[in-house]
Amino acid sequence: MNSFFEALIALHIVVGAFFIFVGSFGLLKLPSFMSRLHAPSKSTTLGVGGCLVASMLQLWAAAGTISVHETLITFFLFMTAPVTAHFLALAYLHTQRSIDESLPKPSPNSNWSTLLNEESMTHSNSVRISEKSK
Amino acid sequence: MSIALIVLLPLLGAVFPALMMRLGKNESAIAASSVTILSLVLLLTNIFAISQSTVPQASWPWVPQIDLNASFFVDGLGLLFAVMILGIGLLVTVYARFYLSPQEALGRFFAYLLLFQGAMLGVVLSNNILLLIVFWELTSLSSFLLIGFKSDSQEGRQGARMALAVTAGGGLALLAGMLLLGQVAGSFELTEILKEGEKIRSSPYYLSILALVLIGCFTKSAQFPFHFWLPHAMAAPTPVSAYLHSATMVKAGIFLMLRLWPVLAGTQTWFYVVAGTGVITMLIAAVIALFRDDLKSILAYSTISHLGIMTMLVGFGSEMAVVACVFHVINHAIFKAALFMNAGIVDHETGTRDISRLGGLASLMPISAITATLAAASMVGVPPMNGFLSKEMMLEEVTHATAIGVAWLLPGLVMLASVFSVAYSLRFLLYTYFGPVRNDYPAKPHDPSRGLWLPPACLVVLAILIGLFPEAWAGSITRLASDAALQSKSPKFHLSLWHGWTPALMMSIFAFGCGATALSLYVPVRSIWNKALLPDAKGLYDLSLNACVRLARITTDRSFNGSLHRMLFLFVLAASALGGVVFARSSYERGERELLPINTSMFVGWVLVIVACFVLAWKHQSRLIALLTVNIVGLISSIAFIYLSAPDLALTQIAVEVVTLILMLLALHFLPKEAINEVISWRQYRDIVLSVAVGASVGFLCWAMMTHDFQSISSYYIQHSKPLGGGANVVNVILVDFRGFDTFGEITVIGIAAMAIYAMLDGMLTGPLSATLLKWTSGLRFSPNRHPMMMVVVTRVMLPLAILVACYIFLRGHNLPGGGFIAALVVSIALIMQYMASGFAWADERVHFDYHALIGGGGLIAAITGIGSIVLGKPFLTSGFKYVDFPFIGKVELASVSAFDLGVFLTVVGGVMLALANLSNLGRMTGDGKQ
Amino acid sequence: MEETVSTSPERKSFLQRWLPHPWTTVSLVLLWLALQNSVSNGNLLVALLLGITLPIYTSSFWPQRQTLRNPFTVFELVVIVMWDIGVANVQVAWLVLFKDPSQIRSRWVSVPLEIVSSEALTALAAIVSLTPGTISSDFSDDNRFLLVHCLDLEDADSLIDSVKNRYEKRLKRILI
Amino acid sequence: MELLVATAVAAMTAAGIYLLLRAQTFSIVLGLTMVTYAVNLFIFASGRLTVNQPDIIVNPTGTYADPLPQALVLTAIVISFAMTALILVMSVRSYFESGSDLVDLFGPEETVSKDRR
Repeated sequence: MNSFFEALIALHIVVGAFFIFVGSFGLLKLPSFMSRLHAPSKSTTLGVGGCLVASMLQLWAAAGTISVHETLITFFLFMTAPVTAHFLALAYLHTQRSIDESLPKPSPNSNWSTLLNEESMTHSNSVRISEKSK
Repeated sequence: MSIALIVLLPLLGAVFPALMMRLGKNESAIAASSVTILSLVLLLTNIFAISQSTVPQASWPWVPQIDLNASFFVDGLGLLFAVMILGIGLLVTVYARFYLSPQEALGRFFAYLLLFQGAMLGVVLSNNILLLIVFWELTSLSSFLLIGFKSDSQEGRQGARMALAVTAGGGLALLAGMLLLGQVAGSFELTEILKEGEKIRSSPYYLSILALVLIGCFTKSAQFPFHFWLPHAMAAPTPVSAYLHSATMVKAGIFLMLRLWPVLAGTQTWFYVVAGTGVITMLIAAVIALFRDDLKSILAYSTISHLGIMTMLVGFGSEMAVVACVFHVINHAIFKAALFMNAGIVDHETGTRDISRLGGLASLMPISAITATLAAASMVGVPPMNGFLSKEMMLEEVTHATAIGVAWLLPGLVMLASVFSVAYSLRFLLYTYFGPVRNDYPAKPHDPSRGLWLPPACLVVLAILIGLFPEAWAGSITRLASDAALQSKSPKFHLSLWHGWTPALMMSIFAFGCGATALSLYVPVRSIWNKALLPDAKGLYDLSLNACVRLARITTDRSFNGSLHRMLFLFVLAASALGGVVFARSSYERGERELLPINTSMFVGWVLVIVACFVLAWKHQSRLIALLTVNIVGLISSIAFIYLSAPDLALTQIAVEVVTLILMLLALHFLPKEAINEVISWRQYRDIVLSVAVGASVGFLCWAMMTHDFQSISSYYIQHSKPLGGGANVVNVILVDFRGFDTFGEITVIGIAAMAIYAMLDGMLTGPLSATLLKWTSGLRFSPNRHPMMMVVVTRVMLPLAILVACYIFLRGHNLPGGGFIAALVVSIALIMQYMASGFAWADERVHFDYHALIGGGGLIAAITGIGSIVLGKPFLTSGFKYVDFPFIGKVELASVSAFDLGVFLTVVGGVMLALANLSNLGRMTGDGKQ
Repeated sequence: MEETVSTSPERKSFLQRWLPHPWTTVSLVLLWLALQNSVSNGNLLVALLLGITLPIYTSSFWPQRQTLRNPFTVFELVVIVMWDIGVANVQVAWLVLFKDPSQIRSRWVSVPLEIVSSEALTALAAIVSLTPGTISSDFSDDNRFLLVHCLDLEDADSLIDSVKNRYEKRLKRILI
Repeated sequence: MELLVATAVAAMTAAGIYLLLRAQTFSIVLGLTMVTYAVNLFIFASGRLTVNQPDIIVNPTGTYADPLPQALVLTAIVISFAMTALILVMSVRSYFESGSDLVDLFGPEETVSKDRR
């Protein structure tokens, strides 16, 4: 494995590590829950991405086979990470009902789905999904 | 062959009378007696052979491993006892036919009687001492059945239990003794053992053999310390008392001592122990017999006394004493059986056995009076009767024996005992048959039917005949028996009525006189006796029994009062204590295997685990933290598996981790949320100490194990995994191929567990609990947006992808980390996501698979692959594989193992889904499910 | 409460029944080849086999049929998103490391949406969440507004228009 | 490295057993899971720890991680999952049947906070 590849791999690992560090540091530093929520998205995207690219290169350089598994991992990661972030936000909205007033109302007669007070809700959200997309 | 038949005939024939009972009492009696007669005839065919002193033998291997073979032989001693058993058995059968009242189950009685007869014959005729013990225990059992025949009577049951406890206990000691004897003698066959006399007497085990065998004999023959069960056995019907507890069963002990005489006798210990016990029993029993009021109880104690006489004679160790003992065995059986039957007649006619309410029956029942007088005369030892002869011989022997240097001690004691025996015999006779005729008998006495008085009459006639012409009638049989017992020519002796004015004659006349005078002074003597406080053996027995029961109850109450905590605590304590003990004894030196270097990331993982354990133990009551920490530990252990080169394990661990988390969350939804503030009592500190101790010891054990090298056995698997199993992934090949059967068992376990879970949950939905379920609410506030759209869409997009990945893992399992389990778990997680994202009903409707069918199908497929190999002639679950070259695709490996793996896959998916789906379904049925 | 979608009784066209989700089949084939890490005849055959059979079973879970139009815009969208992730990551990194927390002005923004189908909405929300600095937290009950939380933002409009014309415009071309 | 694994097993067993002796059914289930992890690690460690050994047979004569304990532990993991599920459902059912998730802790007379009983 010539030194060029090694340098490249090392670079990717360092970049990945840096972003993961930033992510975890952000968890410590940022004040409110929602702002802290941003930190993990950083580490899941570039951080892990960097490491995966590094391992791909390493495999390619060492074993000569282009392994596509790493891209699969990134693909699956990009599909599932937003859902976790979305759920954490939903949970935050649901539990902190009396949150700060800065939350804008979407439109005069509608409200955010988790904040609908139970009485006004006629039928479940999922039914609405199906009608809309039929 | 015929010898074994003698023993087996009564045993197998026992069913015959019970069946014939359907036709009537006579037929049943005839059936029983015919079996006995047949057996007797078979026995007598051997007399000619025995007289030529050739001992007929027969032997079959029964349990060769412990060299217990069914070997029988008939020698003189065996012949004598067998004749006695069958002869008296015949008479008792006839007697019982008329004695038992109509409503009593005669058929069952005869069946038990024949069972006992067979067992007793087995004891006297068996050549293998282990076989002898089998029959010995059988006699105890049959006596238990017979004593407790009248199951409604309380003291009958109690007497039976006591008899069994004592005789069977003795049997145990005897078994131990016989085993030792067999070891020392080198063989379990009596014919060999009897030749090894010197070797056994000189072997270090002689004393223990002697003690154990004697305990067996003394318990069976009711000798002094163990005599108390016989009087309580009198609760049995009289025929049983006449047969078992006078003539045959109680003689088994005497028989065994005679049988082993050439081997065990001849030492001072034998003399003192056996003769001593004999004398003491004779004296004490005779004294007690004088003061008993129940007829059968008098006879019981007199039997004990006479057994004492026989034990004493065997104990003397001289050959003439053995002859005297054999002769007395015959005589005692005859007159005692007659007396018992007579007592039965009295009880049958007058309705009572209490001697104080009897008297003057002679004029009312002349025939039974005559037989009673003659039999009692024989027991006392009056000249024309056979009793006199054996008494003379007994007294003769006593005068020669000197105990502990004091010549007169033994004769004195014997004299005293005979005085008492004369007294109680006369009392038995006079107080029932002579004296004033009373009018308050419960029933009108008159002579019984012929069937009742004939059997005792025969016996009495026999007694007179032996008395008058001893040599003609009993001479030859006695000589044969004593030769067999001594295993050598018995000394020259001549049975005759008159021996001249020998000291023995003087002693017996003197004894008779004193006895008569003692009887006349009966009333004052009786009052002294009543005031004397005597230890009641039965009381002691009951006392010890109750004490054991109380002790047992105390220990269980104190240790297990139903609290799970205490049980678990004791369990863990006991386990670790056991480990500690074993460890303390073995020496431990540090293993020399070189250790792996510590890798930093593993160190971080280790710190996390330790902290997680501590936090978990400390904050286990807040559910979120507890769950998190358990999962941290799980994930880190899977990372450790990866690091320690076990990829398969890591995959399974992570998948199981996820499914367990989902499961716990589902369960937590229902369990109460608020924690209980456990009062920090000393109990909690005790738990901490125990758990830390156990943890440390387990850790130390693990450390000790890992530092020592070991010779791994898995090299076999590594070599043969590719050639035999066809797969490079050794772990998977082991799982589905080498240990396929184990995996097959395992998937059934998963199936069963899932079924159990389904049953429990379904029981809640349909059972009485459904009401409480409906009223129950989780107390959580639900967000109106039950199915967030993002989650719904992503899970639906992911489903096909996840199943594809599962197929990938499944197919690569044989050569690379993967396999049925992991694939199944991936699919289950994908499916359960559907339930969580889009609701139970929506998802369940679309799954189209019935999970029960999945479990069953998976198991079936796995079984079929297994049976398939049987069809091909190989053992269950051997796998076959071959490489097929498809034109277009290239080399493909077809392995039967993948079918088995498919079975595993389906069962695990079915199992996991059944558990998780139903648990989530439960939520819909509760109060907050209806929102 | 439950989804009452009943698959329509009228007979589905051949294509509809056997190839319910063409794009899923394509992605499955690609995924299989990627998993096998080698393209050989055998793998291709198995990929096709699985690609066709699996969606038949899972289609019941995904009733709506999505027609994916002009795939080039998909490629274009992916590139843009990748680029945005890179840039935004650096910005947020700088922000997190050097800016003191009191000055970070994080605020909620409500973004009006034109796209309708749930897949498109989910894709948009995912993209928004992936680009650091913005997290899509909720949809309005009528799915016409997306609530986004931004870590540090001066004015809402710049975010709204960047979201709309960079992502939503392209998404509209791919999915309705 | 062996020391780490040994102490980890020790800690897990200690925590597990402590939890087993607690009052609530859920703690007992967690305790049992911890003990299961400890036992699995223990059995795995009986094959002696090896680092980055190929588990896939390239040449049968090479040195390998001991596959047998791995196979045993794999079976153990799956079965312990089935048993954990069983106990959990049992605890849920016993909660609904008896109305409280308290294990009959110290026997009737002992001191669990009165109000909670």
